[in-house]
Amino acid sequence: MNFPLFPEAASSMARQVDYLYAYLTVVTVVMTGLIFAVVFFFAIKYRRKHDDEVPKPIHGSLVLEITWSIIPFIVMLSFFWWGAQIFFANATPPSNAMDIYVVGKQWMWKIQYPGGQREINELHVPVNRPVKITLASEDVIHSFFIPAFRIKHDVVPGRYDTMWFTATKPGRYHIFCAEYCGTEHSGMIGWVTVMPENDYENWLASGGNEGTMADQGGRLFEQLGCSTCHELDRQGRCPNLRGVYGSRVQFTDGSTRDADDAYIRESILNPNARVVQGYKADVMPTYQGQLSEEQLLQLVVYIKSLAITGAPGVPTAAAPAASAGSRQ
Amino acid sequence: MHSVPSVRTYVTIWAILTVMTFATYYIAQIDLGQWNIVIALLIAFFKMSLVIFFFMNLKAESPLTKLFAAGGFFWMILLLGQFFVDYMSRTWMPGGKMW
Amino acid sequence: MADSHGAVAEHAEHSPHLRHHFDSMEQQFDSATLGMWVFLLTEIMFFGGMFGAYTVYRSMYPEAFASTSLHMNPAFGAANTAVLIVSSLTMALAVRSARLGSNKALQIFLVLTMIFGIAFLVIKGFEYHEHWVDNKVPLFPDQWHHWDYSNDAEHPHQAQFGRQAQILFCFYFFMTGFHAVHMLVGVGIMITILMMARRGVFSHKYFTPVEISGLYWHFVDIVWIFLFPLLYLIGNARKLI
Amino acid sequence: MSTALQTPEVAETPNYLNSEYGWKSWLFTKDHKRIAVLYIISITVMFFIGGIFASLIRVELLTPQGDLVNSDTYNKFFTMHGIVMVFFFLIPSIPATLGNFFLPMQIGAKDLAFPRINLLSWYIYIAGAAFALSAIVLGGVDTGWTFYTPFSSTYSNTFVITAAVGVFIAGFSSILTGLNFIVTVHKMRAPGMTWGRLPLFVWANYATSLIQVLGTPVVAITLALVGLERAFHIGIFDPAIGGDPILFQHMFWFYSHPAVYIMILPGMGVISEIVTCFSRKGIFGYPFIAGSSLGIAIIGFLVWGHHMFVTGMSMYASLYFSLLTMLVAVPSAIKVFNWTATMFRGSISFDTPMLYAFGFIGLFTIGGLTGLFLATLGVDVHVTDTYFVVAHFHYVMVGGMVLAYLGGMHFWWPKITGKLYPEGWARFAALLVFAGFNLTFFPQFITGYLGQPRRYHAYAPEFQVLNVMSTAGASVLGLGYVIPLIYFLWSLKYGKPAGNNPWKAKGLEWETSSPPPTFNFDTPPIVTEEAYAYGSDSAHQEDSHHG
Repeated sequence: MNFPLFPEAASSMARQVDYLYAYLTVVTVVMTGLIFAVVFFFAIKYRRKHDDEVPKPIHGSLVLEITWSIIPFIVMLSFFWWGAQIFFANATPPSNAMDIYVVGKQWMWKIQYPGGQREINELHVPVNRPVKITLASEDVIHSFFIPAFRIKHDVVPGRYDTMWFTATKPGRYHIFCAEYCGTEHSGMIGWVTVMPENDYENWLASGGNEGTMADQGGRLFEQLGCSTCHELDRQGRCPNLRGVYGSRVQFTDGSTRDADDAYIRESILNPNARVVQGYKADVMPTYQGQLSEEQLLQLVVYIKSLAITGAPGVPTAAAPAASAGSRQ
Repeated sequence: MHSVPSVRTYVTIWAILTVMTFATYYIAQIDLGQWNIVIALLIAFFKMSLVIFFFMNLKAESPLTKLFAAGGFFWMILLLGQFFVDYMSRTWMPGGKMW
Repeated sequence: MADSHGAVAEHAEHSPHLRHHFDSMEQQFDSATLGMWVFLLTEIMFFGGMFGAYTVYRSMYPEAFASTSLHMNPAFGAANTAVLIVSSLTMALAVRSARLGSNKALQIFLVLTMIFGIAFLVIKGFEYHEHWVDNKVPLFPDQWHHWDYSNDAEHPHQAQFGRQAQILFCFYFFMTGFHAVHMLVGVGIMITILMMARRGVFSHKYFTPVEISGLYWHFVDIVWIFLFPLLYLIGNARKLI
Repeated sequence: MSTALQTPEVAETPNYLNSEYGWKSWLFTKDHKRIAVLYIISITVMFFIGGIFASLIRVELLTPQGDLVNSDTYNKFFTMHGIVMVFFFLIPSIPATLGNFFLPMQIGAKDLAFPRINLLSWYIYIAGAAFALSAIVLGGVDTGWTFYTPFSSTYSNTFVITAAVGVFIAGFSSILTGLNFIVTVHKMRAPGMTWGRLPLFVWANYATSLIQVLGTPVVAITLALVGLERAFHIGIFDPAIGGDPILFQHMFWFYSHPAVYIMILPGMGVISEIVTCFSRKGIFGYPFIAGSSLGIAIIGFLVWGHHMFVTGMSMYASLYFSLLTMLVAVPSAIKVFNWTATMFRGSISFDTPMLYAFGFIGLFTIGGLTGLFLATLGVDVHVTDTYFVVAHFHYVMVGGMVLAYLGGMHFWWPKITGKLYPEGWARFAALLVFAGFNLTFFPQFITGYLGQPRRYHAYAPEFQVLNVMSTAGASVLGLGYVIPLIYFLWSLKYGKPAGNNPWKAKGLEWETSSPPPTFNFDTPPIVTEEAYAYGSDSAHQEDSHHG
């Protein structure tokens, strides 16, 4: 019967994590082996020969104490340094990563592609192309875990989290929910399928008849009446959203921040938390509780699309396949 | 066991505390921006010190007791400080760019 | 907690109050005092957890906290601070009387402390009642709709912060509630100490329970000294906006 | 069990067991030794309750499909295993039993500073346990012992509040024990018992007490907030009103990380006692072991964020907590090295307590080093929330703490009861525990790295082989726990008299009779030498301490 010691390594990061893990394991084995050996050796060599022997006391040695404090600490600092490198690489998606949106919900993963395709518990990604996953939760904390890629991130309700990877090997790998989330926690599992580029284009082309995510978001934008104010209105009650995404926004209290996914989300759900300079509070109603996380993401993608080309829906007007790849 | 402070000391401390209470109440009505909360907390810390050192007579207690009293506040600062290691730095990384 | 070093002694050696496992009255007194300070350490961290969470949310939603704080009545808060400080004075004087062995003065000051303590709770009760009438108590917000921070003619600025207002009100009720529980316990301790004083338990040689009850009482006072500005005064100046 | 203790064989000398009889003399006792015995009985009951849940978990995990119980029941199993073991066994285990019994004796005191508070803390513990057990009987809890919001505050449909109240109450038992120890160590030491002469078990318990006093109130208030949020729907962790569930984790781990040091530090203290006694040699580097206990207690409060690297906490905070976690490993390493060095040129016997100490040193080393995997950011992302964490935690808590507890129980059993346990059986059980433990938990490191998430009712079939090994090991481990229970009870009636100092150990507790008299010492001890003065002039002259 065979079982592996390492899970399959199918992302650009996986081997690096494995090397660090191997380094840690070697240090652990050496240290443990050393302690075991010394304890065993002492126990045998200095075993009690007769019942009333009393060995000479030894009080200690400052040199030894300092040695066995400093050396382990230096070794541990190397763990820290190496680990931090990987951690930050993990946290910094390349700018050309393609977006995929994942919503965790008791007990399933809902996956949306910019091209409008949707899946449950199945994630399809192309090989050798960086993929950035935006994570949202409808209810409790979940954790999106792909062992073969050595990555995991909690999915916390009320905010967006992101993770990224570059799959390097076609195949099917586990998706697990790693943060306990209720009764069917162990059933909140799925598969990620890594496909060669051409297959992936074909796969994308076979789905997504509801239009791209930006299209879907654009429709919502109309239905919810956002457009009457944020697009058509010329009275200056609310900011026009064209070109907002990615820019630096200034607020009434003087603070500024980049308009990113989290900011768009906050503005929809809690419009008065930060009011843009030159506008008034209490003009926009809150949409808390009226939108699912998936719809929110569609709106975010729509508003993002306004920043890219200045026209709704344009970047995804071509074949869905191209859209997924060309997001810059 | 300990020296007993005089009634006059206690009443003086009380008077200062009461004045401070009204001071903090009225200063809060003036808009000093961020400074409002700073001043309010400084006054609160001052009042606390008076209560601890005089009413609770910490100044006459042993160094050990002083150490424990200080330890309590140190640990509370530890709690708050490390919350803010997270919360202060959460906004530091737009786009996740590190070094 | 405070009543543990009680008057009932089992082994009479030097003093009837010396418990068998201590060598001297001084050791016993020091142990009790240190024990109380260590207990206060625990109390600091107990309230510290709440203060910590409060600080985090205040830094997240400063505007919401400022404008929600307008719903608090600082006059009540200030009055209560004053009342509590007076009670701390009488408590300190009670301990002083006990140290000097003046049993009569001790009893008078204990009664005064108790009265001010109860006065604090009564004022607090009026305040809670006011919040209840104004539908500011966020109890079962999803079912009863028994709270409403929005349609408030007096504070139009408030409308925007409904949800975060709920957070501040939660803190308000948790923190003042736990504080009031401590006050209630304190009044209970006062009653116990008073009854012991009436039985003539205390003298200038033995006043440990009075001493450590005093420490507890002053601590509860200190908590309020911080609650007052943090809950009542963070938004007042913004009335002008 | 308790009846056996109430009617011991008539001993010649008056002692704490035969000074009074009847259930009242136990339930209203203020003697720290009797209270310790009450604690031993109660935590043993809780340990076996938690153990039953553990066995049920392991049986369910024999097969990848969730076929023994449904997922809801399984979730309740691991939750109640965690709650019972962590809050009602591990945290009180050594301090409330062996600490309660021996801390006053080791410093030459007649009792703890506040005997009535000591008894009160046992009643509080029982009240907390009653709540926790009633939560189990009523239908269970399914939040995991970590009570993460918003699942615990909003989504779970189980008896969360009852369990949280139980933990809240038990917290105060822990606080009061800590308070009692701190004051006792400061104020009740015998003449000559300077800080530099304190036995290391006392140092360890003192450090533990600081954590108990400073940390426990924070988790108490946190659970109170969760309970209020759940009961009245007023809350501060609910993301729907702008609350931050991650703040709950900060507040929870502010206590619950130092709490693992509450569990392990007293165990380290026990090992220091055992290693010196059975090497018959003073401890190597006394000031470093003593200081490292305090160091662990303090630095332990600075590292909690390493539970939260993947939660969306700020990256800079992750960096900070990762670095400090490396720092806390140093004092732990110092202890291991010093214990090993103590054996150098010693006179080492292989009595049962020493076997447990060998086991502890080895398993704690593995547990500690695998902790560094979890502190290393890049690796933690992969292994956190997998069986790797489960394995690491159990290596420290079972391989470390439980072995130390069993070692301590064997070491001091002759003093507590005045009886010897059967040495052969005890050695056999110790080996069984060691073997069973490793078979149970070592495979979990591998399944963890392979990616099996924890708290899974059904798992991917490729993990089955390792899980079967785990379950097989667990049955061996279970047997290893039952055997000591049997022979300890047996020894109460049939055990040979122990004598005052069967191990020829140093320390004040060995200078009084076994079982000790009610006030511990017939003549108040005066201390004239360092701790563990084996081989000094006064060794073997037991009366030299009675000044």
